[in-house]
Amino acid sequence: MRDYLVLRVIAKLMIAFMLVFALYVQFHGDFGPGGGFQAGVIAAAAIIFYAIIYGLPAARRVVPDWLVETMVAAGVLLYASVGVAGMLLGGNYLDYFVLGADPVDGQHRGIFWVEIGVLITVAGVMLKIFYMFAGRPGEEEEGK
Amino acid sequence: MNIASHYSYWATIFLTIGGLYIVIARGNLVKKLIGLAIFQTSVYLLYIAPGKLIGGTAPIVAERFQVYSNPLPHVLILTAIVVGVATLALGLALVVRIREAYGSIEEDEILAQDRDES
Amino acid sequence: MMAAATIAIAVQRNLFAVVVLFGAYSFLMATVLVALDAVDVGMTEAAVGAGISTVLLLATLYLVRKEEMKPLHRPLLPLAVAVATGAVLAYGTLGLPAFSDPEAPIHRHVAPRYIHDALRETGVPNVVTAVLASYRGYDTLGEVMVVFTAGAGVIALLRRRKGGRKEDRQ
Amino acid sequence: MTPGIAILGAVAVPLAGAALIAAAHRMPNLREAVTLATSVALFVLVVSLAPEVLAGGRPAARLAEVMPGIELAFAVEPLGMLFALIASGLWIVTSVYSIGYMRGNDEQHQTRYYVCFAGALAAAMGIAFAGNLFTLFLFYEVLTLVTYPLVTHHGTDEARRAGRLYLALLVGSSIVFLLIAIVWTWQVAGTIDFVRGGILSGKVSNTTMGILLALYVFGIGKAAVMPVHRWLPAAMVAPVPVSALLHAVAVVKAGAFAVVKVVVYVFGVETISGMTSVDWLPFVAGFTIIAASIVALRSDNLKRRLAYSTVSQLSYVVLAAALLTPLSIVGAALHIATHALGKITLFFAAGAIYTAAHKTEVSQLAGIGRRMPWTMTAFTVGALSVIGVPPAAGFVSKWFIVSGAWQAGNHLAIAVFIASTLLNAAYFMPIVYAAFFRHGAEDARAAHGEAPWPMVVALTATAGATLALFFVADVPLELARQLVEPARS
Amino acid sequence: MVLLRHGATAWLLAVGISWVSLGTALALLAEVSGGGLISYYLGSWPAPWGIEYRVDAANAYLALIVSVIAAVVAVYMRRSVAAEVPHERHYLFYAMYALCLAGLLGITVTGDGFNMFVFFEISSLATYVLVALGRDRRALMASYQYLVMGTIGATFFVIGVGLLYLMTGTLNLADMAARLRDVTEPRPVLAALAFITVGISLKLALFPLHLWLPNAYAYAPSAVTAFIAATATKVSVYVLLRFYYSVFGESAVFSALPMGGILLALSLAAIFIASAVAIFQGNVKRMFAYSSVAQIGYITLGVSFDSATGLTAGIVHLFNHALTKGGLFLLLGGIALRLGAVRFDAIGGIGRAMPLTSFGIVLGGLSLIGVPATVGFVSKWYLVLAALERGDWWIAFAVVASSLLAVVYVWRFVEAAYFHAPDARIAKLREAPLSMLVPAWLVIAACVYFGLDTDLTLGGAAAAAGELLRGPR
Repeated sequence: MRDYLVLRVIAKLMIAFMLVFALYVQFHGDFGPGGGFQAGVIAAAAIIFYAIIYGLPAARRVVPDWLVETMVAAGVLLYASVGVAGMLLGGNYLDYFVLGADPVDGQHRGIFWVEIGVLITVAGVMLKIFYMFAGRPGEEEEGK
Repeated sequence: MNIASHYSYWATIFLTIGGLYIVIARGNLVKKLIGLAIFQTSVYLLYIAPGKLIGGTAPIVAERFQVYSNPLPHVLILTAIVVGVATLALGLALVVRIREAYGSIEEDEILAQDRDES
Repeated sequence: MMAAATIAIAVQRNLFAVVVLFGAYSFLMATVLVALDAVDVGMTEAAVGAGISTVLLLATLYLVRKEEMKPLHRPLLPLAVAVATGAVLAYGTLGLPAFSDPEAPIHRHVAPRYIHDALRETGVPNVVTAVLASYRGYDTLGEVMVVFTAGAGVIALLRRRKGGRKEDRQ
Repeated sequence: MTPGIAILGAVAVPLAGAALIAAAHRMPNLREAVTLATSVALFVLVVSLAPEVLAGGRPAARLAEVMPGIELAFAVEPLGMLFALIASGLWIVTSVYSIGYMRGNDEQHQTRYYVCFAGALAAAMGIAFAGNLFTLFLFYEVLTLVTYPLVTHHGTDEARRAGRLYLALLVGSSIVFLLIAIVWTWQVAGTIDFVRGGILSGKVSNTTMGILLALYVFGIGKAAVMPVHRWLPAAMVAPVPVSALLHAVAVVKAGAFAVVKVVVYVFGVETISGMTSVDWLPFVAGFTIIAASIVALRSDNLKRRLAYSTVSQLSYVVLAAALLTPLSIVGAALHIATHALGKITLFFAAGAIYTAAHKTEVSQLAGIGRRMPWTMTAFTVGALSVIGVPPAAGFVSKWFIVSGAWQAGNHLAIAVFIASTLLNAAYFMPIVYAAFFRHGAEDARAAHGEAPWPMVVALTATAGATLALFFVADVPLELARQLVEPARS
Repeated sequence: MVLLRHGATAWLLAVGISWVSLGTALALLAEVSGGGLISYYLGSWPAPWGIEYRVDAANAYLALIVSVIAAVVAVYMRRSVAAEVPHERHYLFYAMYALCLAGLLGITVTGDGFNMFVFFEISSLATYVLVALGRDRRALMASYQYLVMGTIGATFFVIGVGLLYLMTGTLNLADMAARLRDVTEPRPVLAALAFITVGISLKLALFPLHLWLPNAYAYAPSAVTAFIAATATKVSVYVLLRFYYSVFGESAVFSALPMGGILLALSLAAIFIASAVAIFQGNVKRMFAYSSVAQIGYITLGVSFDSATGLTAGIVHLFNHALTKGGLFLLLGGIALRLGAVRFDAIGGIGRAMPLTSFGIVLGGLSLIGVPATVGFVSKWYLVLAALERGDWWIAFAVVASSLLAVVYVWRFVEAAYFHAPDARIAKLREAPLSMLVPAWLVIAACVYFGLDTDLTLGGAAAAAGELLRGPR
């Protein structure tokens, strides 16, 4: 599909828009529908879209494998470490109250970081999975 | 307890039957997975539907509304969806590997091949 | 409509069509969910079911055969099993409280606290987010771990080895 | 040395011996030296226990509580003492003998053989001193498993088939019947310790008693009561010393011993003497005696004949125990000893003949007495003992059994004994006669002398013991008496 | 663990994790063995609003089983994984292993219905991958079947939990139980019971829902087989017990419904049919896999008696069978490492070449048969006792008679190992490496030790049974 100029231009806009939308969903998740998970999926979708239009190698250049795999693990670790932080600050595991000056603030902070963790992992995994599938030689290649 | 008041469940039940049927009856591995997905989505309905309150609104607190639908099922189902897609992805990965190892994604064919081996 | 989609999926033997149908199905499901006030869920379903799943399925189809072959045996037993399951489910659901009955236990017992106190306790107006990330944060951690597992699993299964394709074949 | 240590030692010594033997597998001489040393040490240990028991003491030792109320415990009582004495004593002779035999026929896997043999002895000691049904069962199974490699020693298909039968019958019967019986006993009686006068008295109904007894008698397959006797002839494929172990030293004796022990210490003589539901036992035993004797009479293979003779002799013990009169029980206990001596002599002789002349069939033995005088004399003594002719020990035990039968006024039993005695004579005397008074087919190949000296020494020793036991039977007699004292009082 | 791509480091990490969890489990058991109860509010949201960890004698016992096996296998797996899994996947393998362990432990300790499901999925997904990493291509198919079956089971489970939730409005098990008592409408509860039972039965391979198990066990890498055989099904059993006794309540399950009868029938069928099938397997691993199905039958049999003794028998058999099968599969792994195959026609005379391994397998087999002085005997004893208590002669006889089948299939190995002349290939085999032999023998030795000293196993089991029988609290 490399040659369709229109497609490419529109795609650029689309992708930019999608990424922004992802961020919106991420950070507006507290007030409107949405949250880390949806955001992650959308972000991943944006990259996938990019890969479809510009081809996998291009996508891999933009978001290289090592980054993706790091994201996969980093998200979980971030989430878990938020919980541990709660413990270190004298609460139970995943205890957000102690994270901030006053409980509500702490809750807010906790939720925020947790959501970030979700975002990273989900985006990473979705992307990774897509790479894995798309990177596989399929029927046609196998034929020869 | 009249039937009418349960119509939302009937959709669930139907989807359950359909999904389960596809899973068990179909020999094609991809098809099985899709059936599995449908089967799981039926559960989403089962959880979400009763959470709805007529006249209620999405559970996002604001001054304008008093009645909210029950948020807990939504949370559960969010998790359930994620689990579902995770399973799906893993299953598909397996299918790809199977395809490479056996050159087929038809259960019958594959089992036949194994029988020939052992 | 979803029923129609399901049946179509069941009978349709062209996998490509099946996948497309599945996408449509997911989208319908999403709308229904939204109609049931589950905006977050609807959003997710749309993104995951109609979005990612479809992409993955297509990617898979790209790798495997497109046509499903005719099943060898008459699938009567599976039908029986499925229907039996449905029957049990129906039997069970008949005893459930009526649709949108505010007296139902789920509305009486745990949920109210979320709805009334979530804002005060967590400062997050979107109760779903609050519950997801805070009240039942542990579930979400588990959920993320599931995703992580799936990701790592897919890597483990599909990582290409240097010239290792033959090993699969033996 | 305190009795407790001695008891545990009795089990531990053979095990240690087994380990040492295995360690010494490179040097045959050392290995066999260890075997002998171990057997002697064991005998000394056991003997050291005897005086206290004779004096009426009942040394005991607890090892561990396996399950609540079910413990691994030992308690020496006369019957076990007797059994232990026989087993450990005969082990010495048998090891001497087997050194000669295994070398004479240069057998394979000799180390495995000696190791398993020692293990079997350890198990036998465990059975002899078992303080409760669980311990008994434990070592009973161990004995089966440890003797399995001995039975299948040659590893041929025939041996393997025999091994399968051996396992199937012994393990099968013990797990299916004996285990159930034990659990049942535990459930109704609340204990499974061996207690004078029995633990079931007044606890169970007449019919239950009958069923339980059946479970025990057939569960203890080693007692070889028909129809669970098939393993014994099948096991004849094993080398001769193994047969000696099976028939005289440990295995079948363990069976007979277990039956008597159960009758005396679990059921209690008084308890069941009144019960009508146990009357079937004498009939089964009697039938076994007669039937086995007839089979023995009809079989030409010497070892097979001896095997069936063992089957019938074992049922003497069972029948005697079933007569439930003090005298007959004394007889039963004694018979375990006397038959052990007599039968081991016979097997040693058979083995010697096989080693020296490679003859296995009765019909080949004509005139062999001239070539192997010692062997055949010993054989004669053993035969007399088994038939029950003075001055052989067999007479003593039979005497007690028969008089016990008179006590019980059980004429059927007496008839059985008479008939079987005649049968015994019928299947042993021809051999003796042919051996000494008939001229065999003389040819060059048949020119052979006695077996290797260790074997001759061994079988002469046992024959001598058989005679000696007739004249000085007081130690076993005393033990047997103590066994029934509670029954009398 | 995915971050560090290096296999060895990952392995060390896995070992560390499993040992730490073992220590924790021991501490927990010590804490609650007196019938105590630990409750831990995650995020310090009080249940039922937050998620709660709830540890009592029962699941502390389970956690102990799981972590013990995990710790041993962790040490063991280094060599066998190196041999059976392509190198660049090692770190993923260990990651999966850790995740699987986390999931299983999570299931045992959590006190929240839905949380249980999430952990179920974690452990299951990890297991699928682990199975699929087997050398044989059939491992893929086995894993796929396992995945489909397992997911159906999990979904059933969710449906069941959902119905309960709709009736009670809570997900916390204890709270659920409390509120179930005043639920008047029985039908949804019954349906929930049905769904949960079927769903879990799929996961614990209760006959006839065991179809996935033999292949999964047979073709997975040895370490994995040992691990899941010893833990996964056991945990599922625990979940079933937890729901039966602590949520629905013992009377509701066994008195009101013929649950006991059904379980009894299925268990006996499992014991006999599976053992019979095991006898005719050509592959040793497959044979022991089928025997696992049978052994699970013993466990459920004990449960079906619905008596203190029966439950104790079932739970103690959980532990005993975990030890026995764990040890057996570990040793088989040794053979697989040296020989590549564990088919009967390939291992003739292995007894000479690998004496320790073979002897260990024989010991484990004896424990399967239930010979005294092995753990198997303890379980058998209690099963028979429980059967006799109910006055069911035929069951008692069935139990002991079925162990004869075990004799047959164990002896197939004995004869193959000791009574066949080793061919050239076998003769030059070396004994398995110590790093595998030592852990395996630890487990086997434990089989014998706990057959003679049953304070820990029986005591724990009895405590757990008591805890469960006490019902909801």
